[in-house]
Amino acid sequence: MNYAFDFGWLADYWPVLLKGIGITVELTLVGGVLGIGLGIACAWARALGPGWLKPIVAAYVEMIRNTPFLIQLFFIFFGLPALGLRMGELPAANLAMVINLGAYGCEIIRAGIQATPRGQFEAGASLGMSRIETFRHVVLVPALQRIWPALSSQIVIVMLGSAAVSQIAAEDLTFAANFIQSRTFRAFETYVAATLIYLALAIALRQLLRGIGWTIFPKRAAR
Amino acid sequence: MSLIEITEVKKRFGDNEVLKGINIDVEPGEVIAIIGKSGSGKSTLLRCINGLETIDEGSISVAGAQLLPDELHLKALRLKVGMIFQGFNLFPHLTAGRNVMLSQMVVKKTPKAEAEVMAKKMLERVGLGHKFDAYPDQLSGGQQQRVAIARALAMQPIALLCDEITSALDPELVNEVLAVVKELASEGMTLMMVTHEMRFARDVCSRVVFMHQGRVHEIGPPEEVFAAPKTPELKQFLGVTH
Amino acid sequence: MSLIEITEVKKRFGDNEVLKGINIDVEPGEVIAIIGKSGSGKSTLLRCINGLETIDEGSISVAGAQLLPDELHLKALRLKVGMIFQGFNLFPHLTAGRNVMLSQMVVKKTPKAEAEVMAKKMLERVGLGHKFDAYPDQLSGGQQQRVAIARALAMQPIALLCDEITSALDPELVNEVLAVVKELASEGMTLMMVTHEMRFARDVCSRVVFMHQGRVHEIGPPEEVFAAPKTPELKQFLGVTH
Amino acid sequence: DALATIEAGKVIRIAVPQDFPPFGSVGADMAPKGYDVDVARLIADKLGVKLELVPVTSANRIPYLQTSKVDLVISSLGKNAEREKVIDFSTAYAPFFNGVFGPADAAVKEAKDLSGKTVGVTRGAVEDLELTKIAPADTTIKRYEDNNGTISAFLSGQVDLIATGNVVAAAILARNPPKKPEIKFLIKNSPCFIGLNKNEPALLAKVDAIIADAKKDGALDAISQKWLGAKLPADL
Amino acid sequence: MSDFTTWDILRNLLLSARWTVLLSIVSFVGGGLVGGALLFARIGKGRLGPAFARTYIELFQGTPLLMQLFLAFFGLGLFGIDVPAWLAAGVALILWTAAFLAEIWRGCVESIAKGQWEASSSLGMGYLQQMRWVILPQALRIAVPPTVGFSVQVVKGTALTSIIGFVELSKAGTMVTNATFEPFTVYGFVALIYFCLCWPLSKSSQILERKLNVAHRNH
Ligand SMILES: Nc1ncnc2c1ncn2[C@@H]1O[C@H](COP(=O)(O)OP(=O)(O)OP(=O)(O)O)[C@@H](O)[C@H]1O
Ligand SMILES: Nc1ncnc2c1ncn2[C@@H]1O[C@H](COP(=O)(O)OP(=O)(O)OP(=O)(O)O)[C@@H](O)[C@H]1O
Ligand SMILES: [Mg+2]
Ligand SMILES: [Mg+2]
Repeated sequence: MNYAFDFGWLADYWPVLLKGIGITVELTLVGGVLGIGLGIACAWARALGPGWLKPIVAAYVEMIRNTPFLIQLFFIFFGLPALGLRMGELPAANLAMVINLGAYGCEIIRAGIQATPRGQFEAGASLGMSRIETFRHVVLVPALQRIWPALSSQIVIVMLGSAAVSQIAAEDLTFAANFIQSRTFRAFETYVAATLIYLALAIALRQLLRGIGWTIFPKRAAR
Repeated sequence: MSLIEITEVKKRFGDNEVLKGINIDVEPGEVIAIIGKSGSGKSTLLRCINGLETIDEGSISVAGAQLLPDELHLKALRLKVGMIFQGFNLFPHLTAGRNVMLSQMVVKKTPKAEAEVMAKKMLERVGLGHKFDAYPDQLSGGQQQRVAIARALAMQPIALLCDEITSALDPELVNEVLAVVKELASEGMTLMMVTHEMRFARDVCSRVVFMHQGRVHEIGPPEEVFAAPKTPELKQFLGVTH
Repeated sequence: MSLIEITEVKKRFGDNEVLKGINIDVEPGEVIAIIGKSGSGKSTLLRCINGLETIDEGSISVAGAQLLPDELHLKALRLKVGMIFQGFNLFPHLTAGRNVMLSQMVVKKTPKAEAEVMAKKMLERVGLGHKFDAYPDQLSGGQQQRVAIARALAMQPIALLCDEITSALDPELVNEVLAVVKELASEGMTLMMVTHEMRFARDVCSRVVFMHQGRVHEIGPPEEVFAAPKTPELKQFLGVTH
Repeated sequence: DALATIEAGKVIRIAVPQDFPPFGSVGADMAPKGYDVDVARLIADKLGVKLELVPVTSANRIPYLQTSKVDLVISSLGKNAEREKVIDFSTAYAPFFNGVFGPADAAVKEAKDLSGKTVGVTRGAVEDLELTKIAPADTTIKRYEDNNGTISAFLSGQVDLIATGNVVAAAILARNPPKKPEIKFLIKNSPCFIGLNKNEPALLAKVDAIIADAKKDGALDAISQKWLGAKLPADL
Repeated sequence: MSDFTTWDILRNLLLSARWTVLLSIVSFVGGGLVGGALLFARIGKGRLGPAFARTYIELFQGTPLLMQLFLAFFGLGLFGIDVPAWLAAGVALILWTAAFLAEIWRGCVESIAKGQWEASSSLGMGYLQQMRWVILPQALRIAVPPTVGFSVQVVKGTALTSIIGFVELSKAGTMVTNATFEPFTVYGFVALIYFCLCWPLSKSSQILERKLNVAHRNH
């Protein structure tokens, strides 16, 4: 190998990198929280909701899951202004991530809901709870617990996928890497650094999600 | 006026007529045992009374109010009639205490403190005051079923429906649950229970209903039904399981 | 020489000593019933004999050969001792016939035709010759359990271990399975079975083992154990379930 | 020695852009065309070897060079001190007529008027380097992946102004959009250079010689006229 | 400026979609094979196999595929190993796919009831025999829907190979947009083609799932 690795650029560019990490983390947290929220709402609609809502949610889910994230992002950022709805790159990136995770989360959570024993619905009903109340108080938490590992993986995937937002000038970690390498031409060093940071973020995120699972679900597993 | 009036109730699943015209009147304080072969429609009948299934013909009324299949009427009905299942159906993510508190708080909007007092009281009543903070999977089957009873009682129903509530239990645990039921009966609670425990039915119940192929085949006080079964079907049934 | 010799067997799960020194010798052709409260270690004992759990102390030998926890010895052991479970554990992706054939072909390398003949014979023996091509989920619980028995028999074991094989069955189906076991017993098969069916234990078994807190608390012929229990624990146990 | 290898192998591999018109983009047959592509042809012709075009993006053009998957990068590279530490640059081969463009009602006449404005630019391009140098500190610069991103951002109103080549601005005008970009001011004429690996003096000298010849004999001027619609500036 | 007609756009996109399809098939087939091996390492006995597989999976699931491709192609080039782009793309996609498939399949194997393991060992079967005859046939059936479902991710993942020079559907979309400056037409088509490739896969995964649920109703 006749290439000399040089991480000297770090001295000048670490604020860019740090900002990139910050934005990637922020996008992931906002996207994660709101995306799960949307996913729960859609999962409810698809599994238990009124008949007219089901095909609408189904269409949304299919559309998002079967097209690339980047293109969804383009339509939100460049396309929506044509309809008079303009937002900055960060809100657009956030929105795209929420919509994306919402669709994947919907399918995952729905599986959790559908694995709920019928007896749980009946017990809720026979205690006088309405369908919504039963869902909210009886079905939801065990359903989430059931699919929490799958949902966690999906959130990590979405975090890694958030790299695409650099294309609409949102200054996330990938943007930072591209920016730095466009100035310094030190592509290897920046990409290696970015890869390691992504790996660390992914591991930390998984740990965080595991911790959340530990705190919000009862320790002794629900079957 | 009877507390529960079941009149000419019919129920079909597709082509399969599971209830073929049921008539039973239950007086306040009565304890009714429902016996019969698997598939004879026992569970379906109880589920109809609780509104978990809608009936196709006939009528059911509880405490004078007709059972109608809309959310509002159903909720009113379910506040009057509690139901306990074979599979306990405790909420696995909540402690025993929370299981008992939940529906009070959600359905009746009881304040938390009050619901907690009630939950304590009900758990004590089924002998599980000390298990308030245990999760269902830390409890034995018998204990779980008793929590389920406490949960139903906390809604202060005027009648309880029990569907084979001891069938999923190991023999050792059956008695602890039946003891609780017996006590409820002696306190005047109106009960309708599907059961395989013939001895219990004989000792505790005021009347026994023998269901066969979707009909009430025999009905009467336990001494009569058990000691002098009239129909060959009942004779055979008692012979098999006893 | 006894067929199964269990000597001072101890088994711990973490801190929990589940078996605290078990001694039982089983003669060829004996039918042993193991009774006892939930958690007393009955299943664990059977699982140890079959090598599904490794023991911490003591020794188990079957037909003179010591049980050692390596693949080769385990396999040899399991060819001699069959085991049947509460949950049937049939292979859901195979027909009843294939369930019975599989282990012969895979483990003993029996040619397919031969295995098929054996499977037919064994299914016939449990009264299910006509269900050769049915999948497990097309069979009732009792039928599934009988297939499981046929599957174990097809390996021509010299002893069978049965762990509560009727507990998951509806009351009506218990008898069909017990009838099969009874026949096996009368044909001279050595059996060790955990059971809650006291009447069956009394009628069929040569000896009854009462386990309590990881120990053999009483052991003897059923007339003695049931009619004249010596310890208060056994008295209480029998009183409860009987 | 890269030059020897090229002459021995009778083939030169040159990285050219494919998403950066007018320097490099594709035609309806998906074949690359543009200023940089023509320069690549010119160099291959002069060397008398076969040309192998390797389409690249701004993210991977330097790695291609560094891993010797290409011999030259002709991708409208701008020069700065940091970049010079990593690769070598030839003499300038192309002018870059770029400026800041915006709608008629935007009151911007020089760099300091950009204060408080949002300007879109294509990340890593020459104009990105220059604009970053001259814009006031409170200018928000949004850097998009490619020209299309920059243009879309302008047309959809995501940025007030854009810094880009005049040919790109012309391309926008050709589409007759509701928002017409007008030239506000020219960014200092910042030329483009050919990139090559360090320690290749023979190749560097050869490339420089070819460019000097092409400037003299008008070949480069012709390319400039064709793609930029302007004469090659005398000071290049 | 643009000499593209709408038909030119669509035609070029469709032509480039061939790469998308080819890359998808390669990564899926190869990823399946490697993933299978990885699955065995992951659930196997011993210490080394599972530890290796866990690290592998963590690594490939925890870093962006884009970076994996970049490093596979240029990183090796840096060490003087000249891998052709198709090989780097194939290998990176296969390794990435394998990490996910192994994890999906592990879930399926572990969802097989413990009783199946016990019943088969009490019949004298060894580990491999149990896997071959009892566990895998059952796991395979439940694995089909999530596996087909994941193939959608693979199809979309191939877009990232543009970093090492592949002109597949997404890249062609970007190139054409930068020649025509008509992002809505072009990306509209791109989205549509992706949808046409992916939706049948999603749909069949759902149908398979429903079928399996019906088949397993009685358990
Ligand atoms: N949801 C349903 N859909 C279709 N058929 C049903 C449904 N529920 C019950 N049935 C049928 O109705 C009949 C009566 O069932 P039911 O559960 O009331 O019997 P049961 O007397 O409670 O039997 P068991 O003692 O086994 O609980 C059976 O033939 C059953 O198959
Ligand atoms: N794999 C295990 N890990 C930890 N503890 C176990 C395990 N298996 C059994 N135990 C514990 O060992 C004790 C005896 O269990 P075992 O299943 O042998 O009882 P049993 O007599 O068969 O009871 P039952 O009648 O309920 O089947 C119990 O306290 C149980 O919790
Ligand atoms: Mg029933
Ligand atoms: Mg047991």
